[in-house]
Amino acid sequence: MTTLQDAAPPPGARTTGSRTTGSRASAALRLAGRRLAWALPLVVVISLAVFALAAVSPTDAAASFLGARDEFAGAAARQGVEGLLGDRHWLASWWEWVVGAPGGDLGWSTSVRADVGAVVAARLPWTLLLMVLGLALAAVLGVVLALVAALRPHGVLARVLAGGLWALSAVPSFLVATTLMAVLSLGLGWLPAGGLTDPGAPVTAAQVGRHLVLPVLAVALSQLPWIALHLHRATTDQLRTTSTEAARLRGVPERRVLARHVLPGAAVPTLAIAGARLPEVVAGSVLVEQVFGWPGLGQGLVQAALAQDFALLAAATVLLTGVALLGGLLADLALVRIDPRTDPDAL
Amino acid sequence: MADTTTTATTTAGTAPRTGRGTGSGSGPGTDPHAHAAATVRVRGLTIAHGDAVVLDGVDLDLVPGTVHAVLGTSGAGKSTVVAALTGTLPRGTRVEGSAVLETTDGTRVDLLGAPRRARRRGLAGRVVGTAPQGAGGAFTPTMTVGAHLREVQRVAGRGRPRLGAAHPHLGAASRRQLVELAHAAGAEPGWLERYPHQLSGGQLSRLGLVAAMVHHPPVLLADEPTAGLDAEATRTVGALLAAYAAAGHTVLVITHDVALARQTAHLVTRVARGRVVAQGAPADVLVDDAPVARPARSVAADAPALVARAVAAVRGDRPVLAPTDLAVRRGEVVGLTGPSGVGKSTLAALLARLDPPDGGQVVLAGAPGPERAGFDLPPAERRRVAWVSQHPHLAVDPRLPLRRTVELPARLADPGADVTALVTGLAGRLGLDPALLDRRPHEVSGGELQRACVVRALALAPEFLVLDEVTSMLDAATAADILDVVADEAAAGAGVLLVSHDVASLRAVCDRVLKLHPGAGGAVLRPLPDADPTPLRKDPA
Amino acid sequence: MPHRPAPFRVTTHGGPSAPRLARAGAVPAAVVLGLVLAGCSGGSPAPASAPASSTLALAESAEYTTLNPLEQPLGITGKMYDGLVRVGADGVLEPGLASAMPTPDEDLTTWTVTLREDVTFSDGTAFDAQDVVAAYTAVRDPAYGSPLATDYEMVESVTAPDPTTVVFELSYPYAGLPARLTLGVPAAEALGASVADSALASEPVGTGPYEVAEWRRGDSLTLAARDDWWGGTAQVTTIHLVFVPDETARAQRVRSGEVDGAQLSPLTAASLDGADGIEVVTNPSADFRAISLPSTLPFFADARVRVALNLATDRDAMVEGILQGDGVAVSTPFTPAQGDAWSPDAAFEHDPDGAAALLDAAGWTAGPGGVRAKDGVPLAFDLMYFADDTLRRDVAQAFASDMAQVGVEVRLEGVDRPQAVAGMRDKAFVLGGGDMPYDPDPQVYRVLHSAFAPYDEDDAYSNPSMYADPQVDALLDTARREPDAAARAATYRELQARLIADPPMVTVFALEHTYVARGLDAWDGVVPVVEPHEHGVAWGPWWNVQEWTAR
Amino acid sequence: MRSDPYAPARPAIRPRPVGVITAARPRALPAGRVVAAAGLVVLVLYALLVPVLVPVDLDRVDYATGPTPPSLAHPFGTDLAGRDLLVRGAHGLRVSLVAALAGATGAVVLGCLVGAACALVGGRLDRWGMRVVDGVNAVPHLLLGIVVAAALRGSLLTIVLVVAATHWTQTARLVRAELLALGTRDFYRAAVSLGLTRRQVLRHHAAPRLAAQLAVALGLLVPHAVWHESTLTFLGLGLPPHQPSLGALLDLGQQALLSGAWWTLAAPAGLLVAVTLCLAGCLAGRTEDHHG
Repeated sequence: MTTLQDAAPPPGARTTGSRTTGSRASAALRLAGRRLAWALPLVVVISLAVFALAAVSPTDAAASFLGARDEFAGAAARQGVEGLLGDRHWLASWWEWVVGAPGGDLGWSTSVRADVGAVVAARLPWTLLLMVLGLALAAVLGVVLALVAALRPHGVLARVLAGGLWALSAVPSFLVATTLMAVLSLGLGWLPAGGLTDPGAPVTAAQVGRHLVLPVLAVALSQLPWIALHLHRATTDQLRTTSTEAARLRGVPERRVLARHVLPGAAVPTLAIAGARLPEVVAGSVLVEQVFGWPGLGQGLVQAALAQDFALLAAATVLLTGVALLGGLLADLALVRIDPRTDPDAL
Repeated sequence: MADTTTTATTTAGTAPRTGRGTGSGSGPGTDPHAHAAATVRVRGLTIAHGDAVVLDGVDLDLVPGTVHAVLGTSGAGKSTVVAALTGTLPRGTRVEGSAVLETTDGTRVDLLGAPRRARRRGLAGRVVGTAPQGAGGAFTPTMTVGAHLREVQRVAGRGRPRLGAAHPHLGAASRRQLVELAHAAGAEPGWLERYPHQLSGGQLSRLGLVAAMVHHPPVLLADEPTAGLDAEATRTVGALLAAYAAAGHTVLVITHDVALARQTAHLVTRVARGRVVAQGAPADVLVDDAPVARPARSVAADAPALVARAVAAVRGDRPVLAPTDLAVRRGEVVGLTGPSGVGKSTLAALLARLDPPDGGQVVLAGAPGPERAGFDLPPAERRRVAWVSQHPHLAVDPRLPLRRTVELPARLADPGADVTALVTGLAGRLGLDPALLDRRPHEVSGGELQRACVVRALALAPEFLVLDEVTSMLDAATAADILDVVADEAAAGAGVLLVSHDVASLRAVCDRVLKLHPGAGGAVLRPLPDADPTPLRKDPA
Repeated sequence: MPHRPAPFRVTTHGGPSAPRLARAGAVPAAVVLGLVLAGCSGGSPAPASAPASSTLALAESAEYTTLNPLEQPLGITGKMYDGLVRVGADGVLEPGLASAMPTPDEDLTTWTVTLREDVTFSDGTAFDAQDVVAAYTAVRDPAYGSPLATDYEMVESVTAPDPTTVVFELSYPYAGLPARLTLGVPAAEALGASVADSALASEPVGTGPYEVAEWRRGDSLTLAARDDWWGGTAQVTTIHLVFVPDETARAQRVRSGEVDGAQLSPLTAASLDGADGIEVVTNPSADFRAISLPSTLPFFADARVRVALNLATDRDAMVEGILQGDGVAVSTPFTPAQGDAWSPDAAFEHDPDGAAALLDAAGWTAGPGGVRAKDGVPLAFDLMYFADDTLRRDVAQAFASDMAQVGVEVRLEGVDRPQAVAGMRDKAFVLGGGDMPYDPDPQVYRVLHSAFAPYDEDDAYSNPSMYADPQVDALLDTARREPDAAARAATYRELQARLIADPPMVTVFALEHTYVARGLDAWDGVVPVVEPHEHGVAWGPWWNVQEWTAR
Repeated sequence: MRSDPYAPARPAIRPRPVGVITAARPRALPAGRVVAAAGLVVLVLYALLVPVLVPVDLDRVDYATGPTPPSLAHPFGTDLAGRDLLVRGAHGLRVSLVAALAGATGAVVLGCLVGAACALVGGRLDRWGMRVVDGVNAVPHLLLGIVVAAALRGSLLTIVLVVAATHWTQTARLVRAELLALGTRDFYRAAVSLGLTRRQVLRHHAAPRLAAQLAVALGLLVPHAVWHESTLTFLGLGLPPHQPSLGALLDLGQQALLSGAWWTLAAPAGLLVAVTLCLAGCLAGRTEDHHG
């Protein structure tokens, strides 16, 4: 082999910035830290916005406190309730809420007559469960559809996929949910129409599982279009790149080419978009919860809005935004993990 | 069909170049690292896609121990040869002819007919190694270079290579093997652990070849291995290919780079519009490609000049350009070269007064008032110096048809003039079909777009021309046309600064050539001596 | 089967403690595991068992805001609390915690109530007069924040001479007190300083037949029968109340057998009638809808115009169209639920031609574009309705259609509560009523009496037409003070005749609350009742579920 | 968050696409675009002409007839209150389109102002402006919509305000990127040497390019705004029920679903999906051309 060695010129050409994996992990941590540091003031501003809107809103707290009884409450009773609710300036009540929030005291909900903390603690896990499963199902379906359509570009599925999914993306998620309920539970009666469990049944995995199918399917279908279309376009592009061709020419079997060379590359643009799409997932799940009566924080938020219960509304908005931000961070961290070219400091 | 007698090509034994070095290329079996060698005989290769005939009756002979270079301008069908041999032709192409691969231990395979799956398991990577086009293209950005190589080893490790080649390399531990290969290619083992985006074009090109050589396949196909590389990196890749051939393998190189062909090839085939126009030893095939020397111009010493006095440039806190003096007199063509990224474009932009210098000033005779740059200069003053950039498709508004882009500046400068006639004349001079002007930028080729940009610049009858790497993305023919026009303009009295990394073409057209050398305090400008001290070494031994 | 996680329950009032968060979070995690095992088994849930199963599942339209009886009277709290007086079959009042009906002195200013002794609260503590005094003191104290404060403004004092008797001192003679003693009595200790921080909101402590077993926020509330209830242990031992805000989903879950009953709008109920074992149950109520005619508007000062509008309204078409026949056309705030105090012949016939003639006579002749006008003022007004109440929207749209036929322009406006209160001064409004139907006085006094005529921002819904008629005032006050029931009824019938002559508003109909139920034939004791304005699954056929006996 | 404000958008930057029907839409075939444009014209004419040609008193209810399936007399059938869904559909579509158009225009105008301010003033305003843009993008738009609708209940203005307040960020990014590019792209440096003045560059190149992109952004915002209107009204926070809008019709349709009147849901749902598809079909294809 001597002939090859001395032919080579002295190595040492200039290399672009090299990053050991260690410093990349610390950069990712810095990214998470930056996001958290940025999320806190954002959350405070949002809660300020909710309280300010409450102040601007023409509603008076007594009417929403009395709710259905408002029409039959006499003058003395209404004045009593107004006295009870107090008339602190909205900025003071907002400040008290912000100071109390980290300690877990999220204020008192007028529409539920209980601590907002208790309500949120009971409802948030169900929302997270719905969103995580919905997104996971959408991702799995998205990958399968994208791969099959990309591998057989002239097949029936590819044509159907593009048109069908694009049409599905034009249907708002509450319509998807309603149609699913109409067909699968009203029409065919296979699945319960909603709720956490069958009435009276204890909260067991089987019960909740059966009631989870339709809402998860609704969330998945409302998120499937953008995932599948982005993945399909990225996979098609990735299949055409020279690096995939080179891998095949090096004798790497097709399955490995797809798994190691095509999919990670295809995932990069999709993950880059994912961070911006997650707020849509949260919004979608709020609607699905309302249609299926799923006792999540989304349904709580809508009821708080209808009852103009601004303490619960502020807490729900802040928490759901937090979930969206956390989702965005996770998507970006996954992006940093998969794509070495993405510089965490630039995100 | 299997015509065993060799035609004009010579067998491995006689080395077309003297001093090929002993011990290499001698008959199979006797060399210390001898292993199965393979010849590929391509006869009557004809490929048509739809109604366009891409290749018509191409005959090639790839002989172990030799480098066979297929040369031709872009679009002449060169890359289709590799696609045919590796079975990666696009769907719906008609292929005729044969490409018989025959190895010393008796295996005969027709590469054109081999079914895709059999090809994948048997040939690809083990018998026929391919380094596809594009410097960085061979590597998936999300994996380290080492991961690619280890993947190939793991995949191939399962079955002994069918050819039973006992090769010193394959014996050693796989980890050791990669380090050895890297050294052979002049690549540091450290590079293997990096991601493709962290390596330069030259490094990636070499590692791409290494990736194709992991199993020392007897046949290596390299498609445009040096596209977009600077002279030094091209020389390195050329040396690697020559050494690989010398080790008893068969190498086919597809390139448009005449220098590479002259440096490495034992046999050259020139292809134009899908047909073989010349085939034989490099000396007689490449004779007419030497850059034609243009008549030297005599330039009056006191001609009006565009002068940069001690101009310097700083980006962020890093000095890019040390204080530099550069003067371009009217009627003179000054060449400027240097390694990529040293600051050639920065100096060119300063001279063209696009950006204000961080030190010193740029003076043009007859320019009123203090030195200014960019939009601050009055339009009439700016039109005296034309600037054309390297990437034509970035320099035009993608939405407008070419005619409007080219004529707009001239119309704004002098609403009265008959701009259309002027532009049509200039287009003719640059070999640009006026009908193309009605198309949009993405509907024409890069070469045609660059010609349009030059027309747009010349339409303002500038006194000076600053051309920043205008020919690097073009093929030889287009580049030659543009350089002819540059020479004519200089003869007509315009001063030209021509920036390029292709020293050969610079020497052919410039009166004097300067080179920017990287330095601690920023790049330093020094004249380039006539004879370049580092001749192109072809002979590896 | 995966392990059954600890029952999931929102307990005490304290701030959220970390463990609960963890436990609450643990349940979904267990669920995810279970999902893998359970998968989605097909087949609709088990059909309701024919024999009398001791559990009942009902779909409620909204989650309860509070279980405090002083805030939520006559609703679901009726299952956990007892009042001194109880509503019996057909809405006839009967003794509850009182051993006998309350007895007034001869000038109706002092009422004495004797209490039962065998009563205990759900937390085991004893029930006595002190609890009654504490309850009626708190409800009257505006600082406590109960919406019922003004219903007891005639009560001067409540005292307990001994543990088993309570004496109510009134500031003026009042015959209708028993109807106001249906207030649920919680344990005195649990009352708290106000409704805001009273534990009763989610932890009821009452003497009623049921107690709260489990409340899953946003999903369901489960009631369990008390074995030590003074009225005997209920045979229906468990009631599951599922919160299903969406009416279509409610109907679907009844049809699929998931729940045994629900309250539905007349149209949806009709669509389920007869489907496998489902029957529609309607209960009469004094819950009337009327359109106020504010006298501040020029044309409503003239009684003939108000009579004309009443004549032009097609009440029967509304009952058939909007209520699918489940309702009674009425022309005054009095309804059949008031028994013999209701006079059937005090009613307006639908006579659009008569109405047109009357309007012409009153000078409101048809102007340009078909809208009547008089010396330049068009007979056109705005009609407000609560935007989120589909029934009132339908009434408003039907009324506007009827008015358009006689040349009266009605502009509709969907409003929320503050907009309604603000607009009450000069806009018509679709009024609801019948909050306390068991005595004619609370049913009509605040709607008709001129004391409530002037616009009061805090009490805009009382007498929204700002109607003042001395003769009506006199009849209302004499009826309040009349001890003899028959004489009282006669006075109210004479009042209704007066209301026909000079109608304060256009009363259109009284609702019958419609429910769908399954498996009622397996029980004895299912009887109709007169319902208040509020209608949930606490009423309907299940109002006396604690007294059902298996057939 | 971006270290180098002038760096062109790299994959790491998260542009906030408006609704999924933007770039992800497979390239619209010219034929597809013609069909979409035709569909849009038909829908707009339907929404504008029908309410004028068929002057029916919206409040006229006719419970006697009640819900009847689609027939010649009533091509879309009638709803629970016996009202013709063809006419109510037109009114609904018109109200929704007006609300959406106003909201989208508001969003684009606000976006332009902020984008231009950030790009031209630069420095701290640019950084803080981008902070606000990322902030508004982080909050799910529907949540912002619900909060605003909860406070300022049930009027057309609320819907327009909600759409404008939540959707201006995408336009702001667009305008800012375009104006910032003035300094960096070879295209503009060539213009310098060709003797064009700043105003000429703006007039001939920057403005037409920006106008085309803003038109596309506006077009894509309208279907998104129609969604918001119908979602908020569906939740009971949007337009008052007696005023027909797509959201109200969908809400009514869902209620009638059980009693078998499927067409009361199908009519508005069909209209909503059709208008979304047509608008996206016309414009989505155009977004790629402008990345050239």
